[in-house]
Amino acid sequence: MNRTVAPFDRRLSTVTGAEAIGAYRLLRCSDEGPEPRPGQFYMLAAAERWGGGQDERPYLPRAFSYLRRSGGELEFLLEDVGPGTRRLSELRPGDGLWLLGPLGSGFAAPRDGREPLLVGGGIGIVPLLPLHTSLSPPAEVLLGFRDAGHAAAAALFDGATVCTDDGSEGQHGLVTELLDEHLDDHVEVYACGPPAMLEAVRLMTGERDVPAQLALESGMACGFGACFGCVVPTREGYVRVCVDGPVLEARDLEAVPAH
Amino acid sequence: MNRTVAPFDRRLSTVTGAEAIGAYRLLRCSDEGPEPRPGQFYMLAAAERWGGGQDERPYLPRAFSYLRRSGGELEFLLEDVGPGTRRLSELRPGDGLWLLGPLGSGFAAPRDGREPLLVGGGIGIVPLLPLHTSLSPPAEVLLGFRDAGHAAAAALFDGATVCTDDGSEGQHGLVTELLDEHLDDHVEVYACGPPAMLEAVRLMTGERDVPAQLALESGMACGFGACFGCVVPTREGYVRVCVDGPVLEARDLEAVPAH
Amino acid sequence: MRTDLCGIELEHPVINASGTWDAIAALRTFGDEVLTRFPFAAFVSKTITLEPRQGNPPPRLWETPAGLINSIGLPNKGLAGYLEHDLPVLARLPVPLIVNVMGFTREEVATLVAAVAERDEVAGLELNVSCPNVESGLIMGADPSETAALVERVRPLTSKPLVVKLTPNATDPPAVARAAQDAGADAVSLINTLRGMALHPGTGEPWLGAGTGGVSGPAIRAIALAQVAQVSQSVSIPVIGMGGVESGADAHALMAAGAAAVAVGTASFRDPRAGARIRVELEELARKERVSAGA
Amino acid sequence: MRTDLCGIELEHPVINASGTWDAIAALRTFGDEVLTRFPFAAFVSKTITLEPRQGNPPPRLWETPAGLINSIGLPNKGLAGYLEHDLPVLARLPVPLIVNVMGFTREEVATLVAAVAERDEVAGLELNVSCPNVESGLIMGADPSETAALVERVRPLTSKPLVVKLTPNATDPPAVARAAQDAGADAVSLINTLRGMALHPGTGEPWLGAGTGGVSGPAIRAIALAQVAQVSQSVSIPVIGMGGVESGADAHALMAAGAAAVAVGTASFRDPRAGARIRVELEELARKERVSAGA
Ligand SMILES: Cc1cc2nc3c(=O)[nH]c(=O)nc-3n(C[C@H](O)[C@H](O)[C@H](O)COP(=O)(O)OP(=O)(O)OC[C@H]3O[C@@H](n4cnc5c(N)ncnc54)[C@H](O)[C@@H]3O)c2cc1C
Ligand SMILES: Cc1cc2nc3c(=O)[nH]c(=O)nc-3n(C[C@H](O)[C@H](O)[C@H](O)COP(=O)(O)OP(=O)(O)OC[C@H]3O[C@@H](n4cnc5c(N)ncnc54)[C@H](O)[C@@H]3O)c2cc1C
Ligand SMILES: Cc1cc2nc3c(=O)[nH]c(=O)nc-3n(C[C@H](O)[C@H](O)[C@H](O)COP(=O)(O)O)c2cc1C
Ligand SMILES: Cc1cc2nc3c(=O)[nH]c(=O)nc-3n(C[C@H](O)[C@H](O)[C@H](O)COP(=O)(O)O)c2cc1C
Ligand code: FES
Ligand code: FES
Repeated sequence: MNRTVAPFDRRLSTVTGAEAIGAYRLLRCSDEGPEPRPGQFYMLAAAERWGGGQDERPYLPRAFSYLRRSGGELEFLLEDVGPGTRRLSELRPGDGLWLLGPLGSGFAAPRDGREPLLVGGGIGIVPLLPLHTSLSPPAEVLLGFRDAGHAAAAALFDGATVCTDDGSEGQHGLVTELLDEHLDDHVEVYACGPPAMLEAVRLMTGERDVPAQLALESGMACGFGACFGCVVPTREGYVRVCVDGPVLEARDLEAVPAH
Repeated sequence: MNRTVAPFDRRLSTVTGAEAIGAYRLLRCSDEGPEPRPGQFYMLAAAERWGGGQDERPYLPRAFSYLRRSGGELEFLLEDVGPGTRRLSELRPGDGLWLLGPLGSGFAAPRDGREPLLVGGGIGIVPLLPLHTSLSPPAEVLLGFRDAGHAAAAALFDGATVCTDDGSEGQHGLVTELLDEHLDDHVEVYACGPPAMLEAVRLMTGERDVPAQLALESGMACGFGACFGCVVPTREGYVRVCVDGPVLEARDLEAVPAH
Repeated sequence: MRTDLCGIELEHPVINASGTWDAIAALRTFGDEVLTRFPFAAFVSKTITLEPRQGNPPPRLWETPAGLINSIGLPNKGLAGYLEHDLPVLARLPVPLIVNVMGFTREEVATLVAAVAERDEVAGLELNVSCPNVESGLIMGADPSETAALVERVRPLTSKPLVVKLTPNATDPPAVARAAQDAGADAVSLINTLRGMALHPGTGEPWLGAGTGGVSGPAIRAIALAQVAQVSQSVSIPVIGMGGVESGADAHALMAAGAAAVAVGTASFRDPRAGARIRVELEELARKERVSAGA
Repeated sequence: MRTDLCGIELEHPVINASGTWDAIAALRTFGDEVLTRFPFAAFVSKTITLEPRQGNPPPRLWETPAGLINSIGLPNKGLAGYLEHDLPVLARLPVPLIVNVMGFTREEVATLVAAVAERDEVAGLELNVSCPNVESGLIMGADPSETAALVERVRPLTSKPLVVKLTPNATDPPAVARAAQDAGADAVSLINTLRGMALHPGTGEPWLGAGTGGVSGPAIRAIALAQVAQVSQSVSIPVIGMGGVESGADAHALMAAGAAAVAVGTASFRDPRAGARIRVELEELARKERVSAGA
């Protein structure tokens, strides 16, 4: 099982650290909860003034993969894309943070002695970090970013190969181009990133018949299977990303939806 | 006219100071607007995160009499009674504050050479301060508070007679009891405070046929006459507190409504 | 973005929602800048009735999450008072005047329409058949045949544009809109407020003096958009969209859903010139759209 | 606060709103604590239909100011799948089970009611005549005679409590409630979601896969309270109130307006145990009320 069962309570945690990592924001908080599995996520909401932002939102909590977990602390990495991530990015040490999780089902071990190949795009690198640190020997890691500002987060990974869309850091190009170079029949791909990247990974690995585990995103309301809002199409019909994923087998998916 | 015409724009001001005065909070902000008249008020809203408080409110701006005005700065005194006043109480120097005003119609000069007698209860002392400083010779000021914590704000006034409900500061009793001692045929009463106090002032001054100007509160949505929400009953029908008041003649009122 | 609203020439498509902006009180509060920097492309006056009304007892307001309930109860000077006192002042506004009227019987509405329409200062009329605070408002505007009968009665009285303001508290607003159109209305406007209620936190008694009121503001925006889209698909006359509009994006969405013009209500309570800001934002969005369409 | 809900014994009056809490997914996520610390006094299952349904294409969610629009589209395993796979698991819950059913014809509803009601695990049934995502839902629940005909058809099939869930997208919910009561319903529940819509900020196309959806959450609370109050005054059978309940105070208000029990929907998305918190807050308010009444 790639799932740690979550405490049946939303719990109030305290922010213990907040800092910029390039264009992203690292958020650290206290947590007494159980050890999560790589690929699992949490629903977060600021304890104070969750709401009243742009367009009177956020109202619902937001989903975030955990980045690191150690010594009673959890870390998240945030990209400010709207009112929820903005509010979370403003949190300071001492502020309260509602936490539900760990949720969903994380990455599975590679099958048949395959070598894990980690492919991350942008903020999608987050769930790959705990996976990366759990693997020994270390896996190959390919990371793509928009530009050098975002690529600063690649420093979280030991020995990752980095590329940027604008060439301002690492190689110039898309991470799927890197993947194309590294894809062979002995690997199992673990990928997370924007929908277009994941869709490309799905198609590339499908063509080469290489297994791939994709950590998906989806608009969520609850994170624990209650609303049926977060579905993606699979060959067996719609499944809920929050309980059946977020990590899903590429070969089961019909497509990676654009949002 | 007891009305300064307001700039036809909600303007973004900057908080320049915020401090506790006993149980109340003093908020200072920059203002390029025109000089208000004592008794006028402003609609305030925090520029950031106005909303998302208790019960997802506040949504609308809130009305506040100005306390002092000098050197391009405005001061307000707040009592934290709900989500709006709480949010405003949290503002810190540098934060943005939306400001509309000065609004409404303030206090009129005493008629027939009468001596002004100022009577304030609780947070209702606020509009009396600019009136007080505008009067020369200084007027008699009677202020009532719940307790010593609230009575700390009496220090804003020179030479006020103070009483508290619990006797922890000044005389023990209600400010209307002080008024009863001071009420004679030569005065004109200027009062602001909770509805029950103002209703008592209205009845006492009515009985003795002493003119009284009451600065009323009322639940407001707009503050500039747009919504017709803030009415109080007068002998001529309902009038809007925000444009026909907040200062109204006691003798015109049917009653001071409880909310 | 010049807009022709069933014959009324507007400089842009953003107007006020009836009952949410009092130009006369604004003149007292803000002075003559109200005339030189008027925030709307037309002025829709608050509902008037045949007889003067005091309106509902206070409290009349309750703030809800992202919204407001009001039980104002249509206070107004009555037809005669309006024509004598308000109309001459409103005639000074730099924009076309649309007068909103409501009657408790068809004959009352007819009297109002006839008397108002004959005044040169008046560019158009809006029929309030949807006010949830007054019994008959609900009934007329919730029922297609009632609406049809009303519009048929008043249509012959004037050639000026007649706008029918629909209630959202109805099973089938598109059917009411079609009935209004078929009976000769020149436009429909929606949505009016949704019936709502709040209790006094202490006593558990209704907070509002009138017991219930109408909900407005961002809280109802998604509901407004759905109804505006549905009605726009059902009629060919112009639709004036409103309900929770706070930004150019909100206005833009209503127009994408089919509205020819957009009215700003509760947002003005936060900012008397919200209409002007929304207009600027809307025109900027429209400009960007033209650019990206390569036009 | 033990509550007798038309024969169903509840330990307290707070239950879940259909479609907003999946006990089976919760068991996977939170483990067996779901059974020992179940947050509701009854479990209302998500609407089931005769045939399995995939539900609507994503996206299915849009966040609004203080609320949510969903266009889930009633995905479910169908009657047979529900009885075979879900019912045995739900039977493990420590609270009475109320099964919510919807059919596209009266006969479908009859089949569902007959098959579900005969199972011992089932304490009561809720008829969804109000889902705004599926055409027929709107029609049945918006019209008193449609509702009456439906309830008359299924009433003889079971002696178990039958709850009719009303739609708020109707001109006259109290009339529909009375029709349900007169046809033999044991309770009514309201409100379901209000029809709503959102556009993609970039493209201006409808955001939701299904075009429109239903609005829930605090944004609709005031509307829910008004309808619950109105319906409670119109019927003598118990009313289950819901719509935007987030706190004990909200639940208390619905009960002051006449509801016998209260359902929590969208609030559970913010906190899976919101129901338990609301119950505690509600009982504290009730206790205070008894104290201040000198009881
Ligand atoms: C399993 C999982 C793990 C994730 N991990 C991370 C992570 O580690 N780090 C991270 O930064 N992010 C992560 N995300 C993404 C994160 O949850 C979103 O960025 C966040 O929810 C955005 O919220 P917001 O309020 O900032 O932006 P929103 O305004 O909600 O915008 C985000 C996107 O949602 C859509 N949108 C816009 N308005 C609305 C609306 N009103 N209602 C619904 N949708 C709207 C648009 O497509 C927009 O681009 C993860 C998501 C999932 C599902
Ligand atoms: C002209 C004028 C001048 C004022 N001057 C001052 C001043 O100088 N200093 C100062 O501190 N205050 C002043 N006030 C009062 C101040 O405006 C209110 O205290 C403030 O609006 C409260 O907002 P809130 O969000 O903090 O509390 P709210 O939650 O709005 O509660 C305030 C009161 O409103 C009612 N209420 C509760 N919930 C709601 C709701 N949902 N919707 C509507 N009403 C509700 C209750 O009676 C409650 O006690 C003035 C008011 C007016 C009209
Ligand atoms: C305080 C208030 C008073 C209103 N008075 C009227 C009125 O007199 N006549 C009318 O047709 N609509 C009236 N309305 C409804 C508005 O015109 C508008 O339809 C509704 O508020 C929705 O728009 P909004 O969400 O932008 O406010 C009033 C609304 C409010 C909030
Ligand atoms: C995501 C979601 C799914 C829902 N599914 C159903 C359903 O299957 N059947 C039903 O009768 N009501 C359904 N509802 C309506 C709720 O039961 C409830 O009536 C409504 O959400 C109002 O309550 P709330 O504001 O507390 O959420 C659903 C609501 C939501 C938000
Ligand atoms: S987010 Fe609610 S079911 Fe997945
Ligand atoms: S507050 Fe709107 S009219 Fe006075």
